[in-house]
Amino acid sequence: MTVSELNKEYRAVLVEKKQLNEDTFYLSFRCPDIAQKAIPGQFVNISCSNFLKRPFGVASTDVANGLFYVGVKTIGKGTNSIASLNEGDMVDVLGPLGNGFNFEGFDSFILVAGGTGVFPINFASEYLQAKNVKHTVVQGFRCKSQIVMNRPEYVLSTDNGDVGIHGNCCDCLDTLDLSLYKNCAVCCVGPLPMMKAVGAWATKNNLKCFVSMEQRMACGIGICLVCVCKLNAEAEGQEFKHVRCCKEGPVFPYEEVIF
Amino acid sequence: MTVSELNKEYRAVLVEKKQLNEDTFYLSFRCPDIAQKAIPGQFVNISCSNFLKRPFGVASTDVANGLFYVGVKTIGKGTNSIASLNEGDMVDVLGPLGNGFNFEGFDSFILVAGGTGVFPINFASEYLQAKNVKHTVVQGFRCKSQIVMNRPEYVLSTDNGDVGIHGNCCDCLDTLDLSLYKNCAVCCVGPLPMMKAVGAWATKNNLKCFVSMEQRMACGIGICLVCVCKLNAEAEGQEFKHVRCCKEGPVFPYEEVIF
Amino acid sequence: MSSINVKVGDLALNSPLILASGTCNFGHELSSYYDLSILGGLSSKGLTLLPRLGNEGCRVAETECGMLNSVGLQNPGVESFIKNDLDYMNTLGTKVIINVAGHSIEDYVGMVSRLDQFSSKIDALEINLSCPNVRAGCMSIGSERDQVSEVVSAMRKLTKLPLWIKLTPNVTDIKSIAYAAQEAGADAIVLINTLLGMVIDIKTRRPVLHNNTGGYSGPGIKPVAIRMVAECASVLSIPVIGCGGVMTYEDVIEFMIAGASAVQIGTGSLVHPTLPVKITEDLIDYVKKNDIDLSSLTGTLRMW
Amino acid sequence: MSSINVKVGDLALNSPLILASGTCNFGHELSSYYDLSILGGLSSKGLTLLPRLGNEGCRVAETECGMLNSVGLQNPGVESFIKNDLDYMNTLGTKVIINVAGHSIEDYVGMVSRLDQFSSKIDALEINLSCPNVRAGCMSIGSERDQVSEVVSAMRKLTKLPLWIKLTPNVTDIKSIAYAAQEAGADAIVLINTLLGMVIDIKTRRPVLHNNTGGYSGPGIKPVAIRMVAECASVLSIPVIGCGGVMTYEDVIEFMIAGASAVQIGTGSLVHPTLPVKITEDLIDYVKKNDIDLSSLTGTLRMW
Ligand SMILES: Cc1cc2nc3c(=O)[nH]c(=O)nc-3n(C[C@H](O)[C@H](O)[C@H](O)COP(=O)(O)OP(=O)(O)OC[C@H]3O[C@@H](n4cnc5c(N)ncnc54)[C@H](O)[C@@H]3O)c2cc1C
Ligand SMILES: Cc1cc2nc3c(=O)[nH]c(=O)nc-3n(C[C@H](O)[C@H](O)[C@H](O)COP(=O)(O)OP(=O)(O)OC[C@H]3O[C@@H](n4cnc5c(N)ncnc54)[C@H](O)[C@@H]3O)c2cc1C
Ligand SMILES: Cc1cc2nc3c(=O)[nH]c(=O)nc-3n(C[C@H](O)[C@H](O)[C@H](O)COP(=O)(O)O)c2cc1C
Ligand SMILES: Cc1cc2nc3c(=O)[nH]c(=O)nc-3n(C[C@H](O)[C@H](O)[C@H](O)COP(=O)(O)O)c2cc1C
Ligand code: FES
Ligand code: FES
Repeated sequence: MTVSELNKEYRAVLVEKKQLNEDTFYLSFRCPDIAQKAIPGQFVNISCSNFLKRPFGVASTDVANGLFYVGVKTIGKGTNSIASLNEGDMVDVLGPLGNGFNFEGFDSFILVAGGTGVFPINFASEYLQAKNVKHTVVQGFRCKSQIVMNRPEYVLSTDNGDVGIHGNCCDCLDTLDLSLYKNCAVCCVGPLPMMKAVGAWATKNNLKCFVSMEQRMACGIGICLVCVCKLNAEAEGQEFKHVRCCKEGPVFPYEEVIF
Repeated sequence: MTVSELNKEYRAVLVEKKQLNEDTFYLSFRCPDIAQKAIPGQFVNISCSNFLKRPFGVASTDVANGLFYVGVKTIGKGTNSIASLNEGDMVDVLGPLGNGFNFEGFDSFILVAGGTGVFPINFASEYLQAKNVKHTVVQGFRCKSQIVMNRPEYVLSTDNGDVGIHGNCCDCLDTLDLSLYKNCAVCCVGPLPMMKAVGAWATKNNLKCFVSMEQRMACGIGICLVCVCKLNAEAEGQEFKHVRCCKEGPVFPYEEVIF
Repeated sequence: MSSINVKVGDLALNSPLILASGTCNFGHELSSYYDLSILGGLSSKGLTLLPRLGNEGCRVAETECGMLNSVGLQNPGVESFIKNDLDYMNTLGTKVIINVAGHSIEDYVGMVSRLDQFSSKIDALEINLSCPNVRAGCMSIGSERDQVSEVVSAMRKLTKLPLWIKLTPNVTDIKSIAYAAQEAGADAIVLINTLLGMVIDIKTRRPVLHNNTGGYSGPGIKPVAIRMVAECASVLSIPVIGCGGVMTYEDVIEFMIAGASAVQIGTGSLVHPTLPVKITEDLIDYVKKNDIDLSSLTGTLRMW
Repeated sequence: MSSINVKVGDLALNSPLILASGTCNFGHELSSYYDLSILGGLSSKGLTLLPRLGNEGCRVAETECGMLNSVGLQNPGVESFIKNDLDYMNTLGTKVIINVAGHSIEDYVGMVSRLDQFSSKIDALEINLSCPNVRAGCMSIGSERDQVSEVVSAMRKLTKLPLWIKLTPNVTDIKSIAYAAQEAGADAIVLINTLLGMVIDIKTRRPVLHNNTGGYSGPGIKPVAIRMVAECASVLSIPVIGCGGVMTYEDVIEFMIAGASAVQIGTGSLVHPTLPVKITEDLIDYVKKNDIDLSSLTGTLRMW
């Protein structure tokens, strides 16, 4: 491995910050390496006011300007400190980390997003768009005020029926004419119950489904083993195995995950 | 005690910062209470990047504008973080703390300063000036580049003879015509060896001498007992006693201090 | 509903927050910062039979997440305290807790029998079996289950005052020591005193503290304190009082959930003298928002 | 002059800095960040005779000054390690240290006799008598002087490889345990493993870690680690290896002055994977500026 191929911890500047709704922000950082290398489903680990870095899915990249984007929902100290950075402030970043979505071998995709999952799904959609791969984005929100990263062509549901389909993602999915999706896979990023439901829906419809898991992390690069997901390991003669979310994941085939 | 008489921990803004020499800065903070109450020899305890606050002698006050001044020599993490504050930044401050110089009962003063002692001595001089009390300031420095807070009327020595008298403070003191100082006391703030020498000089000349001690502190307000100075306690039938530098000090009569 | 009153055994406190021994002296200084009657109590600087000058030289070392001290129990001695400070403490409108230290079982016994004569002016005796900064007694007694038993039994015979036993965390098995104290007649266990630590000045190659080692306090010790409170609360029938690294109201609540009936704040007061005021306000907000009595939190920890 | 080479007994390291067990896996991941041959050595994730899945549920809790982990010795087992990782570790150009864990003396004996068969590929065995995250063995063995004696003696008979005994700080008297290990034939003592701690989520009122307690590491434990290294170095004739909270080159130097011949970095690598590169550069600068061999610092602490 030559020195230039080595992974690095980058120091990246916050280029732009936008507030998307009450508690969600959209930030771009300058880091040409990450912008160039990241694929959808991968994440970055960003320093904050606290001791450990915080993981965020890559939401978009701007290779020409060397930028990557993340969406940050403020839930605690770390995310709040990142959301209150000013343009021009510096952070330490590791990335791109983990295995993203493996789009190989499929001809069309149904991308399903909930919660902060809209960010990696946005990146997936942009990526497939650029390659002209057929795909549809399905978003599920609690209510209108929560909607972020939406586009007119997306299929939308809200729990309270404010906008879009009244119901959850699966109600949306049921409205799709699956005969139009050839050799299709489902990619879902959202809260656990949503991923479980979407996985079940996909299985019922004989579609391969990938889900992106979240675990508390420390290193983000596979050296501490604190972030494991429980995967089915019958093939290996065991009931289950513990696999690093940050390294082998965060994206796993739905059927392997023990929820 | 009414609420308004209670001591407070203040949040004070850095109003102005000036660099005096390579490693010494002069900062003014807005805090009307401290500006009003402080007397020479008292100190303030200022928050920094580290866990504990850092003590600094009050160097001057501007009561009209509610400002107090401190001079900060950068020697470690805490002083460096304070010196790199920007105008407009906020700090937590306790003060004024400790007992300052007791000028009562004397008619003239010789004020002797070395190191960062020039700051409290500056305040003492301004204070006596305002009251029209006769006093002379003697400053000792290592060399020319170290000189700060100097005024033309001061008696100056440098170790290497760059400027002023070639020698130390005591060499300066020896040049004074003591018959001109009636009922005179010496106030000295500087490195331990200087205070020891000046105290000995004063004793030899039958002058009362006050020195200002430095100890590592935690609370600065007398509740933790980590900052004690060793004082002579023969009067109380003991060899010595431990007295809080932050509360009973930092100014002590020279003859009581066991160096 | 929504009060912050708590009880430690039969002793009712109007707040769980107690100023920890050695970080508030006898209250004189802090009473010029706020009205101490908002507190649950104030624990005096550790007292000994005879006056002590404490350790010489540097007594404090800062760390990233706290500090080490090696004051070495400087105090005016119990007689001077009785003469000069006990009445003052009784004017503060908060519970008067006397922290008692010694070099030997005889010292503790002597202290307790003397202080018992002023039992109307004292709400609890906090027996410091844990100071790491003196050569004999204290921590060395507190590290041995049998010695803890012996000293607590001896004191129990001499007083009806609540005996709070303050233990050192520098032991292999805190549970068995706390249990021994309970069985010997303790009314409450205070956990924890400081962790024994050292900081070295790499320029001089000497320990920063002239006592070489010192007691580590502040936020850096909280995870150990919480663990010990939870461990002990699960085996004891007497109350536990938490201590170690409290800087926020959330810390107080964490200790209470772990099993503490009341919570002490030490180093927090050194960093911000009025921090207890802020924490008290925040606790009042918390119980109002959640419409609970704070005391109902004690021991609500559900282990996995 | 001005080299950063050190020796741990007969083993020469080109730097005092060793990656601590459990914070570098077997080197695969970090080798994509920097050339690991700049290190003094790399200590493998703790290995057991049989593969272990580790603990379920949340395994990490952050604190202000570090973190708690309860991984529970997840590892592929010694056979898989020998097949898949040992040779790889030997390609890294740094000393290969194998961290050995177990539930019983038999486990340790079994591990050592198996690993001894690969002694040409191993520079030292680090015997983990200190993991706080498994129910039996490890820390419970490491807390008892007699058990430490017994297990070290038993292992000593089976191998000529350097036996580094890694001890737990959660004990009353670390000196006597370290001394027992030395007398039983240890070649070096590694101090410290993690402090046992707990963090509670006050919203759910449950421990953050599903194992309830976990091992506290990072800057917050350094004062305790330095104290234990200094204490043990003063009574041992074998080398001590320091560990606990290293984040800067000054920390490395502080450990060496306290008595460490080499120093491990754990949590520091988790926070900044290339921190060991920075520390190494800074150490090189330091020895150049001061014109000393780093190894000359070991044990230069002058107590008061
Ligand atoms: C692979 C991955 C991708 C993610 N992508 C995004 C994203 O694109 N946008 C976004 O807003 N959030 C994302 N998250 C969640 C985000 O990392 C957490 O919200 C954040 O770590 C919370 O930090 P805090 O200090 O604000 O919260 P606190 O609750 O104060 O944090 C306490 C501790 O819990 C951990 N933690 C809390 N919630 C989570 C969580 N959901 N996942 C992992 N650790 C958690 C924190 O890291 C910290 O150690 C992602 C998480 C993972 C694992
Ligand atoms: C009453 C008093 C008045 C002072 N007045 C001034 C002043 O006007 N101007 C000025 O520049 N400095 C003054 N000092 C010294 C100043 O407080 C220290 O230089 C400062 O605390 C060093 O902090 P640091 O983090 O930069 O140094 P570090 O060496 O990194 O500090 C490490 C620790 O040592 C303590 N420490 C180091 N040096 C001293 C010292 N000389 N006195 C007390 N504690 C120390 C620090 O507080 C800290 O806990 C005064 C000290 C005292 C006690
Ligand atoms: C400067 C200082 C002095 C102390 N003196 C005593 C004492 O005299 N008696 C005692 O029982 N504990 C003493 N302690 C320990 C504290 O009461 C408390 O148990 C410990 O500091 C942990 O709490 P904290 O992290 O909130 O400070 C002292 C602590 C400090 C920092
Ligand atoms: C995630 C994690 C896993 C660990 N696993 C092991 C282990 O398998 N064997 C071991 O001896 N120590 C283990 N440790 C302890 C470290 O090797 C080290 O002793 C401890 O973390 C203190 O050093 P630090 O503060 O530099 O991290 C682990 C520590 C962490 C943080
Ligand atoms: S976070 Fe360290 S291995 Fe995944
Ligand atoms: S610094 Fe606390 S008593 Fe002086």
